[in-house]
Amino acid sequence: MSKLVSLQAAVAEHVHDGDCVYAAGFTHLIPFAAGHEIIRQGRRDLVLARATPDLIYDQMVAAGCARKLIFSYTGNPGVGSLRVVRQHIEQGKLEWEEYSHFSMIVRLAAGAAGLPFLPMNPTGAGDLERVNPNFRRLPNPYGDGEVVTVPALQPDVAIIHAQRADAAGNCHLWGIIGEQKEAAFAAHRVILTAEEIVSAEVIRSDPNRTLISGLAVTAVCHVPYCAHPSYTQGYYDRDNPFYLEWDRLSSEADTVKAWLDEWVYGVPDRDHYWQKLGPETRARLQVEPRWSEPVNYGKH
Amino acid sequence: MSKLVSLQAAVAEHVHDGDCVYAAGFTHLIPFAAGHEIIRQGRRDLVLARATPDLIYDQMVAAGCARKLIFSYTGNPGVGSLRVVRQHIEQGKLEWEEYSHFSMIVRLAAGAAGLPFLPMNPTGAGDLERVNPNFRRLPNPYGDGEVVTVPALQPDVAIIHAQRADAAGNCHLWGIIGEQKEAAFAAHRVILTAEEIVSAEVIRSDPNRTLISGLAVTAVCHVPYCAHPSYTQGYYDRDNPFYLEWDRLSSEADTVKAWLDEWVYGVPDRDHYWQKLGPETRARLQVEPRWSEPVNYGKH
Amino acid sequence: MDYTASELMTVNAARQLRDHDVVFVGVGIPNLACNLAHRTHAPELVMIYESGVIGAQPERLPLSIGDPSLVSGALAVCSMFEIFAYYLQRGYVSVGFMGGAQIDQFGNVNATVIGEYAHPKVRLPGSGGSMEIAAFADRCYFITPHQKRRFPARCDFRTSAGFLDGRATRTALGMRGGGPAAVVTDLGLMQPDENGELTLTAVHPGIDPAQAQANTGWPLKLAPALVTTEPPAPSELRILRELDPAGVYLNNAGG
Amino acid sequence: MDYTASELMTVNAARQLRDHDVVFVGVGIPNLACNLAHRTHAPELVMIYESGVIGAQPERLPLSIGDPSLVSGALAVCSMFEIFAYYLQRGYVSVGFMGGAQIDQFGNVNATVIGEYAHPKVRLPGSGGSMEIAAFADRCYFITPHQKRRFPARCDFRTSAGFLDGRATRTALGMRGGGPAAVVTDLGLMQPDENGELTLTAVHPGIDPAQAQANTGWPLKLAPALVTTEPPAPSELRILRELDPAGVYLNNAGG
Repeated sequence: MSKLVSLQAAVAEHVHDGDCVYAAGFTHLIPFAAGHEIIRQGRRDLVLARATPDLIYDQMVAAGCARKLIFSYTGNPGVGSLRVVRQHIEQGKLEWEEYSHFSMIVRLAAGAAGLPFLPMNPTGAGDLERVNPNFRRLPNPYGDGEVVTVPALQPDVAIIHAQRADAAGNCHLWGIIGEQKEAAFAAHRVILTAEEIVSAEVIRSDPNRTLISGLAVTAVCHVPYCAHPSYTQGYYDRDNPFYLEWDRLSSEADTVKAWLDEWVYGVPDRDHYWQKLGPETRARLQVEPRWSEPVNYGKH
Repeated sequence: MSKLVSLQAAVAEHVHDGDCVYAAGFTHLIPFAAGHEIIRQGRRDLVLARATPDLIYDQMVAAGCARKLIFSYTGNPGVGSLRVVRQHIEQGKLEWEEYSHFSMIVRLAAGAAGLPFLPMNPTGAGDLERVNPNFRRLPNPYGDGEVVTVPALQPDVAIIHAQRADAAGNCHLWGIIGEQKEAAFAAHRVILTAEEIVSAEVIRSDPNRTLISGLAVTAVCHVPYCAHPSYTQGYYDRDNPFYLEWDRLSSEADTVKAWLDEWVYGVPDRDHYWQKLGPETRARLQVEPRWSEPVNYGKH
Repeated sequence: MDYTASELMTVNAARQLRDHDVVFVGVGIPNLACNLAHRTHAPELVMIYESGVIGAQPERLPLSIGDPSLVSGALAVCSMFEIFAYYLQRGYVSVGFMGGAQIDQFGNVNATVIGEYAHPKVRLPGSGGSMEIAAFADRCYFITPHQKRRFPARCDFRTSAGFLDGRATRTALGMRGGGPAAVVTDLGLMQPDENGELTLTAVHPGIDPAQAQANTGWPLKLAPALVTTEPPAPSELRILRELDPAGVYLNNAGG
Repeated sequence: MDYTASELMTVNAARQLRDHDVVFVGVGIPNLACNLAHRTHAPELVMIYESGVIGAQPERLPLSIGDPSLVSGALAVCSMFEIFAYYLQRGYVSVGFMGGAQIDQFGNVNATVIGEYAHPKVRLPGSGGSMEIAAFADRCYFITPHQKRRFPARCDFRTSAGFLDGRATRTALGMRGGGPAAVVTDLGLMQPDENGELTLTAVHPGIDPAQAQANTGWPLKLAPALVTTEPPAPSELRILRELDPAGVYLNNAGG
């Protein structure tokens, strides 16, 4: 059954004011195009959850989409701080709820498994447990000691970008797979964007490569270059100069506004954004192919 | 660092009398060759853990290797009952500890994660909880209801068969992946057998395909056809006639003994076993190739 | 057109399935029933297996739920942990097919032991996936010949939960699954009433309800609106026999 | 041969690593230190990343721990859940490199806030992986310039555990990891004494211990056997500059 729709339609139907949104991807496959579409459609009061808010949430916070942030590391990867998020928190303009990477992802794993919570071993660092009441303790029923628990996180909507998917949402996703699977199964609705829409036969040629099956996917959108300025393994590289440029321009509210006006509000969709980047940038981000050795499934 | 040794040497060094052994694989990739080597080396008092004991544990129980069985489904897949195991239990000659598939695998997942236990949602079927004290209950710290817990299972040694691995134990394993990853990370020692030993470059061409990295592997053994009479996806088919034959011959102790004498004690290793099967059986188990579509990792 | 008891049960099981159902399927009769439904009224039906296979397209009749023919050409293969945690427990499975030696008055199943657990008269294979399937799938079905020994008033051992001691006792535990939906036998259909008790709701053509009552271990109630099932259509039988040309599953007593 | 403060720290950090160490490595200086050790005395050293990459062989200098060059040619890539649960928490990680704005007398780290948590003067990035790395890795190392503001007697916020209020207080909690092993600065090395307190155990050539004491926020004890480190060898510097020819990390103050 085809779930193919435009990204505009998917965001309009499945992302609502006040929703908890999880735009997945650790550095890799960050669905910037979806973040920009949410900004263009003027969503408000969102609870933005991501282990690493990255530039995508810095931009959504700057555009006024967010009421609250749930995170475990709010930095500009390899560059420094996320200035907009940091400033909004320091000025008391943004609620936040904070975890370590592990406890953040364990919340998604609990949500994906349909469990109320999952345990972790104690770390001895008491301060985060002290300031976040979602951390609890349970005794080990089988011996000494305790475990630390965190509650399931089941976002209203997860947004996942993949290299290739069929129209039903069965997707092949490779390279850094971060927390995508846990986010997709934890969420109530899943918007899947893909660099390529392929026939089911391509997916069926390698079923072990399917990270998320269509059973967990609500809408499928064909969005080439969705992840820029982050990257898609094998398709295009990370635009590191932009991460550095954002560090500069995000220090002033008016330069941020000017950037949003030009690159988000000023373009209708990702195709126009990609064209607007210009031939030099597009050429700079190209990567030479490096193919995997195929495997034999056999005609059993 | 190469961990390549013969299967004889790996069993001699890493499988000891009284050990808890987990020979992994749900129907697929069952390491029969390792089970037969353990029989030949005369191990005793083993605690044999497997979700589905299958013929491999029926044979090891018949050979007197086992003190206890930990399982969740003791049947001959697609055929019927496991006669030897069933008889030993009915006659009080074998201890057993019983789970459902899910609770059995959750025990491994807890062991793999280094946790004392993991929770599941209650199923309402109280009798297994009643007869197995390893099932416990914990309150949900975040709301109503309880969870059912099982303790971590960390076998002394796990035995995993894969299609291909490098000499350090980084392995590509595809088709039904059952509980292999959880068993490998849960166990204190891991014996990895493989149909093919390949260069690290083959593994590095597709790092997302690596189910278990060499960090978790103790010994690597090159054992083609290790899984017969079960199968290796893409390499050879399941020998279903043998599963039916075992159902017949396992009804009598002396036919079982005769089979062990001829096919286990009577052969020095898997190569001789495979040759002994004869050209017709070997031809019957061949499969035509069906290759996966490669993926592009890019020269980033 | 003549048909075997297995064919009769398989056709009636297939008719229980709905389009877009996600079925946690075993081999044999349930597998044939799913494939029949898929080729007739449920083209969007999805078959998943406890072995971790999703969307299988086997080129031959699979002989076990771990058959390699289920993997080649499937949409996805995941670990057993994921199939049970992320699909079944999470709530993506609409239908489960249950086996078991005993099914009682409230649809509870025994697949573990006949006799005392610690000293079993007969040691059965055990739960496998059934304990969680019975708890977490939206609807559960049983396909089994109608024999008194298979339908005791109460199971020796409860391997998986039906309605326990009555629908209210299951509801009180709050499992996400809806419990037993129907038992398909060679005599007819048993379905739970408002109290969760299995009652006879349909008989197959030419079957006397008394025959079903005589072969059930509890006083089997007849549903007020007891119906007679449609006989298997030639088209249904033709597809079934294409699926199992050797009659591996269709030419025996089934179950 | 001249060298920068970053080169001096990187060389001394590399010397802390042992062959066969499995290192949970960040980008920048720690990544360079690992690669230097790998090319000199630790050929079997394995680098893993919180992004889930194991055994990376990057063809360029990675700019983040999620850099695609870490993936192409790696031995394995797994999910973040697996890298933290099956590798770190399970106990496969021997070495972790820690960052952080503040490191206190007992090696506790603050990477969260300066000032009050609810109303921070400075909001820092937060834990990331460090809370669990500090708890579960066998040994932890820090590389940071020796400045008083970075070494307070007590952190404003304990993002990750060193020896807490003394070695006994960490031991009592029974975490599997051994805690801080050394802090490598541009002046020398600080290592925990039997009580878990960071003391000066080595100075770099030409450094007066008093200079380290003056730049530390607690009364810094000098180890009885205070040594002077070997200056970076030309071979070490040559390899380092091959790894970072543009001096992205080596030509600044580091940390």
